[in-house]
Amino acid sequence: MENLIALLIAAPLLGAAVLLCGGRRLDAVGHWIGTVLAAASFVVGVVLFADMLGKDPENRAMHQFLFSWIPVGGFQADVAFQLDQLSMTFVLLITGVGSLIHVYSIGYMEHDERRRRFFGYLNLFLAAMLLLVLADNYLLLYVGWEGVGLASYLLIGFWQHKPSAATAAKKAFLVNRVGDVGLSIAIMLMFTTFGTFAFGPVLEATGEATEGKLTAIGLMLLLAACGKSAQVPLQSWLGDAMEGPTPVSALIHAATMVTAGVYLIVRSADIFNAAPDAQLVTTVVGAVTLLFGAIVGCAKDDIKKALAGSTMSQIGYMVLAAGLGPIGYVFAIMHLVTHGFFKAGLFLGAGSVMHGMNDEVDMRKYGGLRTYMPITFITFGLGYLAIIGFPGLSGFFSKDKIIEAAFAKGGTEGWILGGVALLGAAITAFYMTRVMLMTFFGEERWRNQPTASPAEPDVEPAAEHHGAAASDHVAAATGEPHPHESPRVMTIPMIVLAVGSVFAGGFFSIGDRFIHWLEPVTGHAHGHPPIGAAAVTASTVAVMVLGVGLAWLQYGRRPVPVVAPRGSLLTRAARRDLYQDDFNHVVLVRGGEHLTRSLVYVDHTLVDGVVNGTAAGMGGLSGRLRRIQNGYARSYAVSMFGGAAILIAATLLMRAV
Amino acid sequence: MNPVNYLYLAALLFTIGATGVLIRRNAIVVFMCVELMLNACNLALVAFSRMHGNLDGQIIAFFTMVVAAAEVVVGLAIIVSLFRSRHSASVDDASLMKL
Amino acid sequence: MSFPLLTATAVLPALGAIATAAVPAARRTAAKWLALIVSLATLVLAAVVLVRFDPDGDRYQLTESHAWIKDFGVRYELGVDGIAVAMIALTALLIPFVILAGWHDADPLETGSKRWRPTQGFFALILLVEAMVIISFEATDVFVFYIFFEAMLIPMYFLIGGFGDRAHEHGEAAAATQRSYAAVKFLLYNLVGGLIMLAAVIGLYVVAGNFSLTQIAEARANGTLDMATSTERWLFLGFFFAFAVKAPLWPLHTWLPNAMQESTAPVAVLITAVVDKVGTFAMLRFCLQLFPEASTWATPAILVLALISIIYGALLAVGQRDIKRLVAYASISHFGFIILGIFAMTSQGQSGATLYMVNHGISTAALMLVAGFLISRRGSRLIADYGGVQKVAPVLAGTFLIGGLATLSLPGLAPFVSEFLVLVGTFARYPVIGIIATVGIVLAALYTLVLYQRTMTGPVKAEVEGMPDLRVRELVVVAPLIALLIFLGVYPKPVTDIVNPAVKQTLSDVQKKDPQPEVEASK
Amino acid sequence: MSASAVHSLWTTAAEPIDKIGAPDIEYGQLSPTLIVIGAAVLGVLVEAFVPRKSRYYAQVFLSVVALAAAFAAVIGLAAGGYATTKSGIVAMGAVAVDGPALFLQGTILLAGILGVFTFAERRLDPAAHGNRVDSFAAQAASVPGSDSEKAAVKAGFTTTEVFPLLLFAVGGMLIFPAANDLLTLFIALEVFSLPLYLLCAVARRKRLMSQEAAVKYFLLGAFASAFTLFGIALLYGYAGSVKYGTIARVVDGTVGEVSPALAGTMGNDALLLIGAAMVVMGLLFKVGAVPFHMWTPDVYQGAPTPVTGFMAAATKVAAFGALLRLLYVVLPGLRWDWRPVMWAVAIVTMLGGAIVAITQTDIKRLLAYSSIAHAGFILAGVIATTPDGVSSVLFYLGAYSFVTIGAFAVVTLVRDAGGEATHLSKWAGLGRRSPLVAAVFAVFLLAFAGIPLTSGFAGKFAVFKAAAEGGAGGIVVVGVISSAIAAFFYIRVIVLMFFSEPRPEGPTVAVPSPLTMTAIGVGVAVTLVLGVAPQYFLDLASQAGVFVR
Repeated sequence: MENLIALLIAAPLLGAAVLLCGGRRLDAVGHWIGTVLAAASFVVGVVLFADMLGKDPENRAMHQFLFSWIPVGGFQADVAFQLDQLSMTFVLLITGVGSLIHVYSIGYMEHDERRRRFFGYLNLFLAAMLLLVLADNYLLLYVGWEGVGLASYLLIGFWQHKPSAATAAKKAFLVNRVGDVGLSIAIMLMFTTFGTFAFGPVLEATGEATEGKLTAIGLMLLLAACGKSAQVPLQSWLGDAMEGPTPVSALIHAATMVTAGVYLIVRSADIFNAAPDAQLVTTVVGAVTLLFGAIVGCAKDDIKKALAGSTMSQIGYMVLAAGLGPIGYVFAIMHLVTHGFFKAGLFLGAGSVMHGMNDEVDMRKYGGLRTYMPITFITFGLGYLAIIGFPGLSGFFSKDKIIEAAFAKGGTEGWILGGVALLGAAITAFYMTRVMLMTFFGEERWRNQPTASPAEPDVEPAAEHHGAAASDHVAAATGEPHPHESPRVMTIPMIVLAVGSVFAGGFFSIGDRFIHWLEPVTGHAHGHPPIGAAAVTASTVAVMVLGVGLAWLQYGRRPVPVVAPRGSLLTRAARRDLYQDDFNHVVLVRGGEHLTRSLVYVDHTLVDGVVNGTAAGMGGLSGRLRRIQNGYARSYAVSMFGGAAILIAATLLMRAV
Repeated sequence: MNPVNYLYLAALLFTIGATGVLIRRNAIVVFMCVELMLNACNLALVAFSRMHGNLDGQIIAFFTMVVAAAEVVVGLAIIVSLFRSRHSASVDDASLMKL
Repeated sequence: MSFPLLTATAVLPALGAIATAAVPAARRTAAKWLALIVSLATLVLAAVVLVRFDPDGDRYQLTESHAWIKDFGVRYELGVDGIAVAMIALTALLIPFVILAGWHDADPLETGSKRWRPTQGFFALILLVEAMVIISFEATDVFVFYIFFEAMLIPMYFLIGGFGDRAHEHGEAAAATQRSYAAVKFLLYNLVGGLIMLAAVIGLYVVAGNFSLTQIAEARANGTLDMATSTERWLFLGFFFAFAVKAPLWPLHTWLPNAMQESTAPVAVLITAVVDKVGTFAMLRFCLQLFPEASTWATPAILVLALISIIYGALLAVGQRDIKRLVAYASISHFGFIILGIFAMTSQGQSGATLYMVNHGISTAALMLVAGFLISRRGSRLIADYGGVQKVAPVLAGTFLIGGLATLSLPGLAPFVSEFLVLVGTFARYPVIGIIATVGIVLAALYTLVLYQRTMTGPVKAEVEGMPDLRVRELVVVAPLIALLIFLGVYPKPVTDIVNPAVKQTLSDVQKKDPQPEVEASK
Repeated sequence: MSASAVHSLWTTAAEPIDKIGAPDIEYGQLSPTLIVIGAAVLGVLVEAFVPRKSRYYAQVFLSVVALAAAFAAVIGLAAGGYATTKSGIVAMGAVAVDGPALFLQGTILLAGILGVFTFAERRLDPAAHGNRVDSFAAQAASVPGSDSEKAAVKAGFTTTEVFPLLLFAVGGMLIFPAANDLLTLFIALEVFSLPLYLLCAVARRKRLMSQEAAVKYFLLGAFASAFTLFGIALLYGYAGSVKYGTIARVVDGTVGEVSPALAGTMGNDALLLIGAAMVVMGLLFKVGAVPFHMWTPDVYQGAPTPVTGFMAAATKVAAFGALLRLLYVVLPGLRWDWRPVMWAVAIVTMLGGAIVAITQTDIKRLLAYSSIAHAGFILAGVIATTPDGVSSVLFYLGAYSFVTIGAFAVVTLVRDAGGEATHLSKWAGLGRRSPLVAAVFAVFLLAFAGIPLTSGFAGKFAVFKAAAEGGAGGIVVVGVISSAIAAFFYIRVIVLMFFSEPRPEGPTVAVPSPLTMTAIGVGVAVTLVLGVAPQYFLDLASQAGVFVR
């Protein structure tokens, strides 16, 4: 049975290879090949899942050894897979959501002449992501880790002719590279500490290592997680990543890849358990990010960026949970899964809206669309309810559990973290309601609003801060849009996801199914919040209502101005991602430019100058010495005479001394 | 009389000749100075031969004269041809090639 | 007396060079094909060497030994260990691609007499370089090595100075002057290095009385030959200097950017991917074996220099406006990694370094050759002159991207394996240096992606419009390289298996053991 | 000393006629020299009696045959063991026949043959009035551009005297390294110098420069030989003898019976040191060591190129031979005095030659300076004062002389309207015009630069190795540095030939007769053979490395 594991990865990998090397002749069928292979992988996943359920919880983990990868001395890296409950959870999420989004993309990318390549990239992503979650050692995980990074790079920059897209792609890759440094250092530390970096041995041996080492490893892993999961301080890339086609945003930058960081932390549970400091830092990062993302989400008018902010924030919850240790791991993953459903759904919804609105992304130019695209409205609405944690929907369960766990952490930490989590919940409710209202309710602000020209991805308008070029596009656009519902191939995945986002949470929580399912891998400890679970739940609901209410006051009651008002200081800050990019630009980009420029100068004048200088000096010396050769025989005789004198003197001197 | 004095004389003559070579411009004169140096050598040789009481030195002196004669032949030939083509026997004029 | 396989591997291309040079001026294409066939035959021979080599056998195999110059204590001694085999294989493998890629680079200009045969010369020189490189990988006699180490400068010099990119922003005349400047710079740098090494070689002879690597190393090991510490250090420095120039190690690197910038892409590949490897290879084989103590003595300084090379090269690569210069500085950074790995004195480090030599050869070849195709289309090396190429020439852009990803050592591609091994190997002994070096991978991503973004993405530049995509010949050049990159990235075991024993030997020469992991150490 | 004593001296000298024992001369062992000198005399007669038309052929034939025969004689002697076991001192102690002598004589003779070939080349210049012309003036005596010269050209005169002159020079050179007493040394010096002075003066083109070169060479040469002679005198005064062996014994203090006079002079080291210094100086002048080198560039440039080639090669060989013998046979006892001084000379020579050469613009001057630098390298070997030192120097000289002749022979081929185009700028793009010639010249340059697989490298390695073993590591380092500097200008020429665009009005490359071709061909062949497989010749050199006392 475990021999099937490789098949999980092989299918999409094959797809990628075929589609990318196949050339134009596959343009007609490319998208089908991609989708089928993704689905195939899903099927395999389901089969393995069924098989796994058959076994008793303790020995459900499967292992498949393919071949020895890098054997050098004590450094033994294998290509081997490990499929336990944790991996299985991800496999199903990835392949499932992945397949849905493949289907959706068939419709969404219909008019793009490079659709084949798009599906190739998607398959590549699936393969890499599966490798990431199936690897049985950190080095192989690293391969998947960078692999998804590459896929994300390719997909964000899919419309490469748009400078903004190319830049965003590059930015994403670079920021992730910073995280990767963390991962590679972590692996090196493991190697020098344990002599191996395979999950099993490392996690067993944690007891023998010093806490200092473990803390270091933990922090390095956290750094990696921050990069991949867009956590502060490495979150800056996610917003720009929305330059990519919407399905990409849904799959990679909402449902799966960005959650890899959480996977990494949970996977390394034992290390973190043994390194409290690392855990603390993790929780802090999570808390900060969930506020950061939420605040940013409140201010964005670009629907995708708003959702991106929310993604950031939700992952913040997961990281927070993961940082809480055994009391949080399970809920982190659970929230991850539910989030995978509803956030993917929301993005697909957003995509569908844009599809109907000539790829307009500015919510201020939406409004009252519920009548025009009912299915989108309903699915999106369900996703919305899920994410704000409307009782009974999946988001409610998962998020509530996390907040509980945060309080359960105990001590002031517990209070602070819990408080932050609650606040986050409120803000979430606020900005999601805002999105909802601005998009589907209120007056139809898109009337006699020239927006972007028909669904030509080439001219997909760049987000507002991309300035002149984008506004030209808008100006050049033709007439007002004619909102319409998307084709079935797009709506069906949305419906499926909506269903998921409604019931998943309940399904997992009833009888603590999910806890029992993951416990053997991650371990679980029941957290007891100081104020009691019920109270927490109550307050969660309360703040949610509060948030919704505020949002309605702001955007529901009075009309939304088409042109964004200047807004408060905070708003403006939030629009500019709390100036984080500006900081990067000034400090890193500018500084780097200066550094390189000065180094180029140094290399040319100093390092090279010394050499050329020596040569020039030689020439000069030669030129001067030449003068002695003045052509007069008598001066030659003088030099001979002098020479003879010196010779004699020297000889005599030698004898004297 | 102490034969060493002859050596001093020889050294003196040699130096005079060398100085002449260094300071005189006319090729012929320069050449004559060289001859002077050779003869200084002869004097030294003869003196030494006298001191050591063997004939080698004097024999060398004869050879030197022959050599000097040969040098005169060659030297004059060259100098004269130079003079004819330049109408000047100054060694300083002959400085086409330098540096 | 068995068939002198190693000699044959080196002599074949040499003869091929002579034959190619002899082809009459009119029969240019014939010369090209001849050169290509010879290089392929050499590849076959190299493959035979690879097969005949037994990783678990003696240290040096397929040895040959004949008297050569008795008075200098020189014997014609050849022999290969795992490292050498890998390098020979790399060389023999790359040359056909170099030749194929340079197919039209040396078609004669109008000037010159009927007897002027640049094309024949070009390919003959390439083969000559191959011959000399191969034999210097094979030589186990210091003198023999030195001779070819020096002699290979001459053909390289003519290749750099004699053949450059046709189009040049300042016209052909300026190109010629810059070319000869680059060529002279290349030659002088390396000649100075070589001459200083010559002094050391002579010194070695005075101390040891012969040049046989095996004999000297043995005598060093069993103490029959003991050098004064100072002597050993001076000799070591003499050798190392030459290799550091060739490698090139900061601050002796400035010849490389000029050389690579001015020469045609295939020649540039020849420089970094093949010739420079002799330098790093020689560090492993000669510096460490002949002067173990001195090597350990110098290690800290060398590591720092290597570290500087890594960061410095990468930063400068970021700052370049010229595609080829950028690749050159990237190479400097990579050579930093190689040297770091060699002097980390761990099995991971040195195996990684060896692997790195191979992988860097292949990846640079891929990137540089594609860049060459690009440049030959637009006739400019300036990054600013490109833009949106992926729109008009997707395949070219794709291969270029893969080459770039290999350069930034993306996992799954060959360079990742070696780079990570080097880093781990370094980290195991010198954690701080290892960590700083890791920063290099971010910078690598930076310069590669910036290069790709500026040239390939964005709106299509007017001059780029209608740029043809890769032709068949060009695809034939690139595709195998990329395939190899992927294969060695997924399954490098064949190479490591050959290299590891040799590395173990080298480590035992310098009396170093891999540091124990703490957990076991604590037990 | 009293008059009677002097008288007794005379009377002892004058014995009855019948008692004079005729000196016994080993004609066999002197045969090389005798053949050449004899041929030279014959050559003079040829000038006198053979009709002008056939003189050229007669002279060329005579010279080649003579030199070849002499070479054969040398080989015969060497084969006969006179280089090793039977080596000895002949002609009443005047001449030593031993390994170094024979090796160098062989080298000189080969150089001489090639020299004759280049002298005899008549295809380079366009024929004047239907008469083939060579590089020498139609009538050296007549003023350049004068009617008499025009007449001479019209009449098809040629200066065939150059061949006997060359033979005389070779004869002198053969004796020079073999001379075993100071008198012979001096005579040999003059015998090969005087013809060279003349040969320098007889260029067909650029006669003024040629004559100037001759004058400078002559005056400075005479000046130098005066110094040598005075040095000889002092040494004689010190040791009371001019025989190398005796002087050496006196220096070591191992002389047999010591006459009171000798005892007196022996005590006076000043005589010895000054004398030695002055003799050595004369030899350093001939090898062109700094600071006695200044004649070299001018003479090399001014002299007819074939002469320059021959001179550059053969003179160095002969002079270094003599220097070696002097230092190793006569003055080994003084080693500790002269070694440091020679160190200094070697260093300044290497560096000076290399540095000044960088900025040269005339190919002949360039080669002149390079020859100075090479003199420095060879001195490094001389300093070693080991048998290896001797053999390395011998090998270097052998290798160097062929490269030099070949290089200058190539220079004769590159011509424009004004004769040879020696200005570097005219060599631009030569590689495009005539790749073969350029390639050949490049080979020579690389050999000069000491690139491996050329004879230059083998030689350089040999001398440096010897020096290092002799404990002169410092010299090796300096030598290495200066060869790096030197490499720069050799490369400059290569760059010029191959990488610069040819000038439209650039020079043409004359197609030479087989004579020059042979000279060049042999040069290339030797350069490569000695580079790739030097062992045989190294053996030869090391066998020949022992001086007879």
